[in-house]
Amino acid sequence: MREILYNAALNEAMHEEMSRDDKVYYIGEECAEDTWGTSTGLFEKFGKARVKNTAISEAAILGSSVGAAMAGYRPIVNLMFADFYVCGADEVLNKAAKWRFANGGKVTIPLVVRAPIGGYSGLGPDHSQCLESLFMRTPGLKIAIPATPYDAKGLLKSAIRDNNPVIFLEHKNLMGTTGPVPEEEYTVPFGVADIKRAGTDVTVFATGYMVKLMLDVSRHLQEEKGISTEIVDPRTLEPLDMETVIASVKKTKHLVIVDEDTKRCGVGAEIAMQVMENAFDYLDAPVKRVQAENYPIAACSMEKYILPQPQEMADAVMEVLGRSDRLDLTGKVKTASMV
Amino acid sequence: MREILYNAALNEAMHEEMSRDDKVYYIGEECAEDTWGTSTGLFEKFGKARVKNTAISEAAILGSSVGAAMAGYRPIVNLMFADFYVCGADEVLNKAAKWRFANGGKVTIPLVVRAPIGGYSGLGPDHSQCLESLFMRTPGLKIAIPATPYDAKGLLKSAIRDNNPVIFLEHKNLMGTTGPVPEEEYTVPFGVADIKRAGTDVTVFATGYMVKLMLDVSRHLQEEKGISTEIVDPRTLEPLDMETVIASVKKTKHLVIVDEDTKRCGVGAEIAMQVMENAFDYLDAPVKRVQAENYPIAACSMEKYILPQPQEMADAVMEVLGRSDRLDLTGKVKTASMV
Amino acid sequence: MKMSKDLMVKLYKNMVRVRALEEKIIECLFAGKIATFYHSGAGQEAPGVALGALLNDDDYLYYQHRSHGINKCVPKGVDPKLIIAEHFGRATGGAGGIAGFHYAKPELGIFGFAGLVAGEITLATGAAIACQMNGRGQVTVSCFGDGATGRGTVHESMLMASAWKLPIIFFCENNMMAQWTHIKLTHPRKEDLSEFAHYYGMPSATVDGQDVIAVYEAVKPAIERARAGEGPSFLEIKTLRYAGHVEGLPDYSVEHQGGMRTPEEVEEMKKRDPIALYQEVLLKKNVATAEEITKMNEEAKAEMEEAMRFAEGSPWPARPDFDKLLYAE
Amino acid sequence: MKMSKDLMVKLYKNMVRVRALEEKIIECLFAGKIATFYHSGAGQEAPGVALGALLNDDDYLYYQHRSHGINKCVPKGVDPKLIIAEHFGRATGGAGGIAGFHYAKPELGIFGFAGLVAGEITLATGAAIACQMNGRGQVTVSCFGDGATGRGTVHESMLMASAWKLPIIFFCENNMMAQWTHIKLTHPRKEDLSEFAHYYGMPSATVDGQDVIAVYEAVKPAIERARAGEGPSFLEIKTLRYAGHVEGLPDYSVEHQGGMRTPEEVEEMKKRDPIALYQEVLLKKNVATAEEITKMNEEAKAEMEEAMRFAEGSPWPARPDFDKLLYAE
Ligand SMILES: Cc1ncc(C[n+]2csc(CCOP(=O)(O)OP(=O)(O)O)c2C)c(N)n1
Ligand SMILES: Cc1ncc(C[n+]2csc(CCOP(=O)(O)OP(=O)(O)O)c2C)c(N)n1
Ligand SMILES: [Mg+2]
Ligand SMILES: [Mg+2]
Repeated sequence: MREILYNAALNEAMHEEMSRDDKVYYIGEECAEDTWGTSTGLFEKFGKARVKNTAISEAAILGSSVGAAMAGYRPIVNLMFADFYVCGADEVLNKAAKWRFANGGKVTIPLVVRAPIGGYSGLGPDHSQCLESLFMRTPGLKIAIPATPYDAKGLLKSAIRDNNPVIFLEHKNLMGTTGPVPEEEYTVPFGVADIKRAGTDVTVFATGYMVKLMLDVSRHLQEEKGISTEIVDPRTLEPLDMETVIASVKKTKHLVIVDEDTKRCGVGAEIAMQVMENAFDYLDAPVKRVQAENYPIAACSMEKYILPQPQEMADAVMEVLGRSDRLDLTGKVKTASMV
Repeated sequence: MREILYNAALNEAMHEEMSRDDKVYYIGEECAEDTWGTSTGLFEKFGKARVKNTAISEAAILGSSVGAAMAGYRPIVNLMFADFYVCGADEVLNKAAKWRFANGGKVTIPLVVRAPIGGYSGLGPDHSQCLESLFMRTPGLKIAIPATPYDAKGLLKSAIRDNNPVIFLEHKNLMGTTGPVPEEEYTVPFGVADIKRAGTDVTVFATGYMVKLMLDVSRHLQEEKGISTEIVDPRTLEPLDMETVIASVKKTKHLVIVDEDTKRCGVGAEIAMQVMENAFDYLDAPVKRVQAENYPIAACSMEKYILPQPQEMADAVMEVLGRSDRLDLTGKVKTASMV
Repeated sequence: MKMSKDLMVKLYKNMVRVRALEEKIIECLFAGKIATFYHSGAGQEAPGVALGALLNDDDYLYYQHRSHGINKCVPKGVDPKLIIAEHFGRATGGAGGIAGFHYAKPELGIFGFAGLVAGEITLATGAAIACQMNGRGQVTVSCFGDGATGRGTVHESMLMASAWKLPIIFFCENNMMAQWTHIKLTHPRKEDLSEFAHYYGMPSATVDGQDVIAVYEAVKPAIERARAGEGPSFLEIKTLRYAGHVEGLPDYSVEHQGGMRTPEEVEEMKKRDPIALYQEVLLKKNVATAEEITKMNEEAKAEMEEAMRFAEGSPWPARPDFDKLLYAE
Repeated sequence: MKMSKDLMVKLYKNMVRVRALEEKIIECLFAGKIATFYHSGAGQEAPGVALGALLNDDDYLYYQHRSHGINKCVPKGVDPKLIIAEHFGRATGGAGGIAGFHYAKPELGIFGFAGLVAGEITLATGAAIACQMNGRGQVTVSCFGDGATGRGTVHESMLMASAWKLPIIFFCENNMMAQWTHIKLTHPRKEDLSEFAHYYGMPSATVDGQDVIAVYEAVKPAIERARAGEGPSFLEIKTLRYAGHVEGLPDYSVEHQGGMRTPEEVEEMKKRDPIALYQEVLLKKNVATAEEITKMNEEAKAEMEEAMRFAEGSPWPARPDFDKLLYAE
């Protein structure tokens, strides 16, 4: 199969879906020239009626998209940075998420909010967040978080066709990664986890960029310590395929959760809780979580103290297995990093 | 000791602290005539320079308060409804919470955001939220959630004196409840949980209005089933007194978490996770959580399907203890409710 | 402007229908039949009624909390039964009883209102994007109060509408009060809120909102302009709120803030009652006789009595499939 | 307006210091010594320099991302060492190395800038509340770009400032570009952003931002007005951004959108370079000789070279006590 970049995969999905359905339009600040290279050719092909470059006004961008969605369109918002949702928080967290429910299901809101996430570039607290748990704590949103070019394209196509608001979390540090993507039409369904690596000793629930890092860490764990990890990538956090997670945990009896968003009230706690609720007796050890520490994301050289590091992932696996030896990853698995 | 209302306790704290320190001012929409009766006499006493009624502009109210705080004042914002924070989300979640950290600790932000929370009044999704976990997932905020008039006054005084942004979650359905409050000056320190009922069989971590409901439920559990619950009220969620929680769990071996905010990625998952991390081997059964279901808060008669009900609390206690009999609370413990 | 007799009669009927529905809702509220709350719009019947007469079914209308939109939605064609049943929290209500004080009727371009003031305005702007892209001459009307103009969403929406020449009318009912706060205390421009439109380069006008014909005449060209693709307009409708902010709570505005709004002023207001004023017009122009007016008044009351009975007789909603309410297929 | 020779020289020195610091930072960025990014403000030196000459230490100044505020902070007295060391991420930086591109200096009324455009404006409004309550004649200047005026926070802040007559100057540097988007595409009023102030009833002016004296003369009365308790003002400073939005990325604005900004236009702009224009003034008015000018230029470069060496020689920050950074005692 051909290999393409993650941002090119996103771009293909945009081209295909905008060609397929003329109710789809694309809106945002600089969406005609997206910083992450996902917009190539759209403005030229679809013109300004369907590629709408806006003023700096996130509330209007997000709110108008909810309104247009209720009126029959299928807007795709490009937020430039996921962090900027906060300037239209009411529009995302109340309008997009709740308006259908609050009106007795009488309206539908087919909306995609493309939100580039993630740290490891030293950009500091307002340009590095992941925000999974913020959106997860908000019923009414769907949440996709692709880890590979294949998932990026397939999930984005599904998101655009979905009749609900979808928060689409694309990782900035994955934009330049490549992977196999078929030439033929396909979609990736929501709510179906993908086992990114099969294994037997410990289940690792990992999302987005963490999947990539964890794959590297797992290789070392296997080669150097003979530990077989099973990496479960949920691909969407709502709907969430807990069945696959729980089946894996029942098999391995151990669970580590690796997620880049802030730890407190985060994805880790929620997944662990659901496992406790559904498979408590299968757990041979307490679940461990590797997530961003409970601080804002510091910039520059201090970011590394806050964001999950490969070494912590390896340590967590060893610890959950009750192993007292250590896998030293110094110099072996690198995160993208500017410093 | 004299007994006074929860809203009167808040009002006393405001009067005392505004008299004590002329850097304290009060700002918000209609804060001169607060709907919940907590502002009585302030406008008359302190005048419009220190009781600032504003236009409908939550971003300016919250943002200006952060700015004034950095410039040496100690603003108290009244949000009218906690839900309205969302119109100034950037100002709370990024500015108040992060600005100090992001600037290397060079500034301080002594700010209190008084945010009336809670459901059980049928007011629907935008006037009923609790939002504990939203603020908990945001490092940099402190969070108080008083359950009694005593705590309301003592915590508010501490909040006003704190040099950090404090989200002060006061429950609308507690405003009209009474309790003992000393005439003399006192404060309630942050980060010290209060055992609202001592017990031996099961620990119940409960917050805000849930403490009140759980006290009633516990009485019935004791009288009708001989079950002794220990109710731990954290009083502040950041700082969080996990020591008291864990000590209680080590004693009772069972934990139920009762919190009114939405379940997913919520307080329940976080507390359970921390207990798993610190006292896994003491748990005789999986932790149970009783929280709002993962939907917006429906209005009118449908609210009861979403918000935690006393019956569920009793059921959770019985279940965590492995009891197959049932305590039927029909007609025994009533929530405030309009329908 | 020449208006047909039919139209003039329709405007009257709708004004009294709106008032009768509101009175019925308040009666039920105080009788304990309605669980939530109500924001009376008495005195503000004219603006929405004029609007309703100018909008097509497929035009979009965003209403706000004041009078829970009945002054706009009833004239646009929403059945009062659906509104009152929602206030009763019944399954037959316009949101199936889950909302209690708002309701949607997508077939009529009506999508409910937000619990947060000025929350609908960006949504309305999006409806106007849809109108523009449809290219069928539809328009959107975004209604909000003077207080709502405090929020940044109004600025962002007007900027977007103006940059893209969206077919939208920003319809601001200025009753001078935001909850209990007089606009003089929060807004720099005491007189004309319509000046707000200046910067956005959109036409604007200040209209006497107690005169239903005046509102009709001001709205008409704005709508025509929008339908013709010439862009947005702003209308400031100066109007009067007789009641306090919300039924059941005192009207602090008359007590506080140095008499910003005195009880005498409120009594004075009532002399410019839009229904009474319009009755005079109808009589003077021989559009209707006193008897016909009385008859219309009574018909309106009877209709709302009937609507209330419908609501009372409607079933409480069963526990719905919340997942289906939350997510569409 | 009569200006002392000293003041005129100071303005020149600060303009060349600002430019030299920026050039040094960009040099270090491309040499890989700086980890984050930089938003060049070349061409926009004059506005902040004029401002700096009029503000006291205890006045508050909120800067924005453009030139990372060096055009305002250096003239207000911030040591360039602290700025460049922060960009190097070192412990000696103005945020101890944790920020990388912003810095605070509370003793000079400077509190950093926000990662989110127009995020500081509400904060600045709060600083103005503090100024007003202090009653000592302090003022606050809130700086932002033309693009920032798209956000609702600007509206909310100006409304509050106007209602309460806060001592604040809204200082809008209009370089016609927001990232890669020309203001013509998003703002209805092509010409004067200063009309934005009209609704708020605050005085406003449009000023030639390439002429440091003109800016000084426009800012002075606004500041005096604020100090005297007469309320806020709005200033639109028309200025020029030579570079693209951010160093390292192409300037899409010159490629896209129907030539909204052509390479020729950018070259044309440079003919109105504020430093070159001011040199002429200094020479013509005999304030400085060509030699003196050259000397000042070289001193500025030397100062920034020295500052860079200071930064390079500074230690990386140790892992701090993050809890202390997060919460004050
Ligand atoms: C964001 C937000 N802030 C505050 C409120 C509380 N509130 C409800 S209505 C209202 C006053 C609205 O005034 P205006 O827009 O003039 O409408 P009117 O009630 O006069 O019709 C306020 C402050 C709210 N619902 N949402
Ligand atoms: C809320 C928010 N939206 C978007 C951005 C991305 N962004 C950074 S600077 C900028 C352009 C700002 O334009 P302007 O205010 O005119 O300032 P200039 O760069 O021209 O000095 C944009 C869109 C951001 N940082 N924050
Ligand atoms: Mg009003
Ligand atoms: Mg600009």
